[in-house]
Amino acid sequence: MSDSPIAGPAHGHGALAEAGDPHHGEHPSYQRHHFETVDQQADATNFAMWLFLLTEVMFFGGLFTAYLIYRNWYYPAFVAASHQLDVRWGSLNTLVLILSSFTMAMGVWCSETRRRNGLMLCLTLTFILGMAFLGIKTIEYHEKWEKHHIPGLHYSLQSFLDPASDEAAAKYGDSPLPLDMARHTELYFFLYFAMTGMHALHMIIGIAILGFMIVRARAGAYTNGHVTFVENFGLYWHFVDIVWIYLFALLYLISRHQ
Amino acid sequence: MNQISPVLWQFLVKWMTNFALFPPEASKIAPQMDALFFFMVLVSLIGLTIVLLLVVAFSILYSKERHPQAVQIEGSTLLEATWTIIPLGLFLIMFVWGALIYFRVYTPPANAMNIYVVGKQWMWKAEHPGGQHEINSLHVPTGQPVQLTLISQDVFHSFSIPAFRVKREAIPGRYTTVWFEATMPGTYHLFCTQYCGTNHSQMIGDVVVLSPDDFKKWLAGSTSGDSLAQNGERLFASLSCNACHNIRPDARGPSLANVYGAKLTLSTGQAITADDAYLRESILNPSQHITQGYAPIMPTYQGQVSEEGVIALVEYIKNLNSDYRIQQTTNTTDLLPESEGSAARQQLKPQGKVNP
Amino acid sequence: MSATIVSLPDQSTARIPKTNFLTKENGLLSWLLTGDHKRIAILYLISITFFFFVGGALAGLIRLELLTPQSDLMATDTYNKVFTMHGVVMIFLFLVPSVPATLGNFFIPMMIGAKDLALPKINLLSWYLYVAGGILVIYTMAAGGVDTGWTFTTPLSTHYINTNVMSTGMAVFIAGFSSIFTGLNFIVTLHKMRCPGMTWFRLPLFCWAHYAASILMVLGTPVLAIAIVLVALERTVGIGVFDPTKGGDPILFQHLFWFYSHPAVYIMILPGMGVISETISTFSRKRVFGYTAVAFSSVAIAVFGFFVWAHHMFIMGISNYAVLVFSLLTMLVAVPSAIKIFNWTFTLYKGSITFETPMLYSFGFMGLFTIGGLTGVFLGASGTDIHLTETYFIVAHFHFVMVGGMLMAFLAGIHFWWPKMTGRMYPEKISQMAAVVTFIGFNFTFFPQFILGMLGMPRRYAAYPPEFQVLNVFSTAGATILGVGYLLPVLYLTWSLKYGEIAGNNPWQATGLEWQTQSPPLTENFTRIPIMDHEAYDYEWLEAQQAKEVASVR
Amino acid sequence: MSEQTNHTEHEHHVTSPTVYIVILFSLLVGTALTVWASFIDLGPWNPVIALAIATSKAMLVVLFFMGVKYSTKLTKLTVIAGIFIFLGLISMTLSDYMSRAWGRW
Repeated sequence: MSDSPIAGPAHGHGALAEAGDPHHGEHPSYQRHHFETVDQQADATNFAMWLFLLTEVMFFGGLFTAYLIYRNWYYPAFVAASHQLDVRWGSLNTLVLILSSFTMAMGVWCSETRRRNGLMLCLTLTFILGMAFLGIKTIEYHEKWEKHHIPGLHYSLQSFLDPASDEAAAKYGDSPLPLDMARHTELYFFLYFAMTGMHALHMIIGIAILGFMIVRARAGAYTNGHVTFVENFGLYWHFVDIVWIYLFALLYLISRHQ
Repeated sequence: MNQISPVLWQFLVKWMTNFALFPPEASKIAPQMDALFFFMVLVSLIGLTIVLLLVVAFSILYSKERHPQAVQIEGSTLLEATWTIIPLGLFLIMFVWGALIYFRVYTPPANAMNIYVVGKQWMWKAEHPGGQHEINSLHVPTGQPVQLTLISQDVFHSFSIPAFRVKREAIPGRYTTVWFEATMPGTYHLFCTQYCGTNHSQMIGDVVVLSPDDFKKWLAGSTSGDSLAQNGERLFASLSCNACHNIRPDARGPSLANVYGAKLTLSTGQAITADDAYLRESILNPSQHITQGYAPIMPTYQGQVSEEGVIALVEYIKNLNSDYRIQQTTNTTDLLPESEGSAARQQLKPQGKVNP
Repeated sequence: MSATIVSLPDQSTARIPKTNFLTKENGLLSWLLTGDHKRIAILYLISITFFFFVGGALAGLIRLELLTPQSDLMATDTYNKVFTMHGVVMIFLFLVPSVPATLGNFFIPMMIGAKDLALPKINLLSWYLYVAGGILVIYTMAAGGVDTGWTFTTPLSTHYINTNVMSTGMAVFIAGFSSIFTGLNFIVTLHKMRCPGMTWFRLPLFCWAHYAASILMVLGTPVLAIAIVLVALERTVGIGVFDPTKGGDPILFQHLFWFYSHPAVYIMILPGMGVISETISTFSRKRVFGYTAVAFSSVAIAVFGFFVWAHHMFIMGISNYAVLVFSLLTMLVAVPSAIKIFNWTFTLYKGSITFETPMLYSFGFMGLFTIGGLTGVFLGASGTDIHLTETYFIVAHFHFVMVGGMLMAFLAGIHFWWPKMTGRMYPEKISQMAAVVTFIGFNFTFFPQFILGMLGMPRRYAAYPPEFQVLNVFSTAGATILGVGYLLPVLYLTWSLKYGEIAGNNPWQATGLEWQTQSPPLTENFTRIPIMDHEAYDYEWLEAQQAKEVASVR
Repeated sequence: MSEQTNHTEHEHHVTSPTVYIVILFSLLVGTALTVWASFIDLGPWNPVIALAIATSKAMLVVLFFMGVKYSTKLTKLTVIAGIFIFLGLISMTLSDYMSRAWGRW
């Protein structure tokens, strides 16, 4: 029974691999069997990573829609609640994350130009900056914990009903909010914890993968021409940085003027 | 088939007697919506028959026996254009016609009689301005536009009267309205059509349409004490709203006489009309609805007054056409305990008249 | 009915080819850790059939309960749990993955001349996520079910239900990712893995339909994921994003939920349309009429499909002007479906039509999907939607589109590609009878529900007023016929695995690349990567090909 | 800088570190700018400026750090499609919330 492959009049142009010989020499070891060329594999995985980032954009999109609507509905509550956040920590965190984006980009460059030590340095720097970011986040979360600003766990409105008693609010000279508006600060803090929590979760996943990459990089994995893993992780890391850029602008910087 | 089994016979009789294709047209909007519905059925039938005729005809004409060698045809942009433009045209006609009916149903006329409906897990409570309270039933007169202001106390419910072709979701936290004008006296189904938990299918009732004078007899027969507005007045006093909203020159709150329907400018400079929703919101979330020139000192009453209480207060404020009533209640209920307050009020009732 | 285009090799000498993807490696691990898209498709086929019959049994319970006006077969909250699980199982575990994960996984790489999907490991992960979601749903049913309805309407699902909403939410969350990874795989494969000569307009319409459905999967599903995460957070931490007493807005959940759930219905129907393009073309021996129009209408449905979601919320108190916008866009999204139906109809013109089972199912699809689509316009026009929404009219509408459209297309596809997948032919006569039984049973079941809907019978009612009983009895009677219609294929298809005739490479003499190789195919699909030098559905090329083959044999 | 990048990488653009440093610097300036801008009372313009600066920073990261500027047309199209649908979600949802007050209900 002839399994008749469609033999065009003359088959084979350029890199068409001879049939039935899986281990033809010129294919590098990391090329998967179902790809014709390494380029095709690199393009495909890069494109797949971008599509995955689109799902992340839509995932955070739902949160941003909710934030946008409630900020318009309860603007005074959002202003008062955002004064509870410390702009200094926020700006420092943005600085840390932009630096980590830079070191990650340099890491990708080192991997492309086959610099093993450079790659090791950049990945470790990114790892440290990522941990620094999470450290600052825990400090901020801890401060919310002390002030009972964790939504749902006996959330206290005290610092909004009577701002004088709260030094963060007093600094901005906030006028006391009536009860019904002060209630909605709990909504702000829920959105704050939901968005920064989801972002922190993505950071933790990123840092875990970074650790794995550092181990593999020490064994010289990404400096032999196969850079797709580092590149794709770089895309993911830069995406997480972009989410933070918007979070910082939307959550921390609502009308900081007196 | 000389003997049909009784079960089948009873089934056929039931089927023959109350066979109906669509509910009775018992409201003014019903025939208009049915007209659009049957236009759509007609268009769909035509479209379906065209497709079926073509498929059957081609299947017969070009079956393999009759037409063994297929003729390859690329396509024709003319045909593509026709079956893009024609469906689009028909659908746009349906869109415009549907939107007209939609706006007609959800924009209540000014002269409508307002009935408040509160949806609660698994019952409907209707409250007539005259104070009549109904559970799972609604009595309405014919020939008079009736506006329903719906709200839910817990989850989404949906107030649906198929005979009137009218349906509106009762949402917790916000008034939604719908209006109709009943035309045919009779008793019709009332359903809750948004899934609301265990007894969703028990949350049904009857809408009883009466002729105008029967309706008056029913109103008179079933009054249960105070009208909604009087209830509201009592609440207005007991919650000491009149401590700020009174006619004294140094009143801390704006006077509420004739406020319903008036154009207000808020402290944020925003201009709004004071409608039912605004009155409710300013009772529950006052700090966002402070009228210009007044301090934001009004406390929220969220949790202190039930939905029915808010409805009574809103009804009271809507009927407040002079400050006379507030002035009367101001000096009677400030300090007096509840019991004496009502005694004093009895004495006041004959002179002052709060129109139901 | 006698003429047929089936051409099988001489049964006395024909054998299933020795090496194929089924026999290449055996043992449980070779199946559970496979990267081969064909094996993953078979795994999906088995698990999807299982969940189809779980959902079908629940549907049977619902129809039995509705035989009588009172709720007497089961208590009302049990009925609520049954229809909720019917919704969740059927939508998330059957309709969304069925054609893409089985037929799409199996045939897209073969149709574009590739050895496998771009990301085989992600494909296997997608199946494991599907099974994890399925197990969680089974756990939910065992642990007492959930009675929020498949729409998780807040504040009901967040504050007024104490059945296991969390485990159902997690199940849907995980099954959502399975759908995302399938969609992601298809988009990357269709862009990057086409064989030389396979331009976009030489792709079979099956691939176009899956490309459009994949865009919806990738971009729509995450919004459902975040909506469910917010519901879960609100149930655990009790925070008021959707809770009106705390200042939240339950309508925001509706927006986020329906932003996914409307594109989801296009995710379900588009792959089915892809199957129909293939079957109608093969069994009328003709290129699909207006190929580019059908291809672009798939993409148009995908793009417009994103901006119509609020037509599920017309009576929920969204603003009247938003209703205008969404109603207009709903009318626009209905037009591409009309274009497709007319193009399929005119594909039959001057064809050479035969009526094997896939063609019967395709005719069933065209009839029922036309009715389903048109009744969708009834609901898109905001005026009539006031009366018809949340009644049995809606139930009839989406069953006509999903069961009449999608399921018919799935069965058409299963019968059409069964010879290629298993190397065996299904029994023709009994399957034609099953198709007719399904069509009759379907109409008997769901047509009365249109009338019930117009009469105003609400959805999800365990007990209903007595005057609706007659139509409900018809509907239940139809449901039994439908049940039989769906059981038959399982029986004779399993029977055919052992006793079916040997199908050979191209039993239908179809033009797709998947029909030019052996069946069941090799693990790497082709001995040599094909070169596409002809248009899609090019029957002249096929005849030339066959003539050359005959010449070479002699 | 190894010259002999084999033929599979020639068309793959390698962004030079100087570009990265310039982008890093402009991002830091952007951050400083947006923090400073938030301390000035610009009334309704505050959120607009904050979002404008954030978007420009995000554009820099996407174009240079993520290399979309040098990548294939397909990647550019994907990014635009994602943003289009994301903005579609936001604008259509807001179209409902914004226009609720127009009609009576």
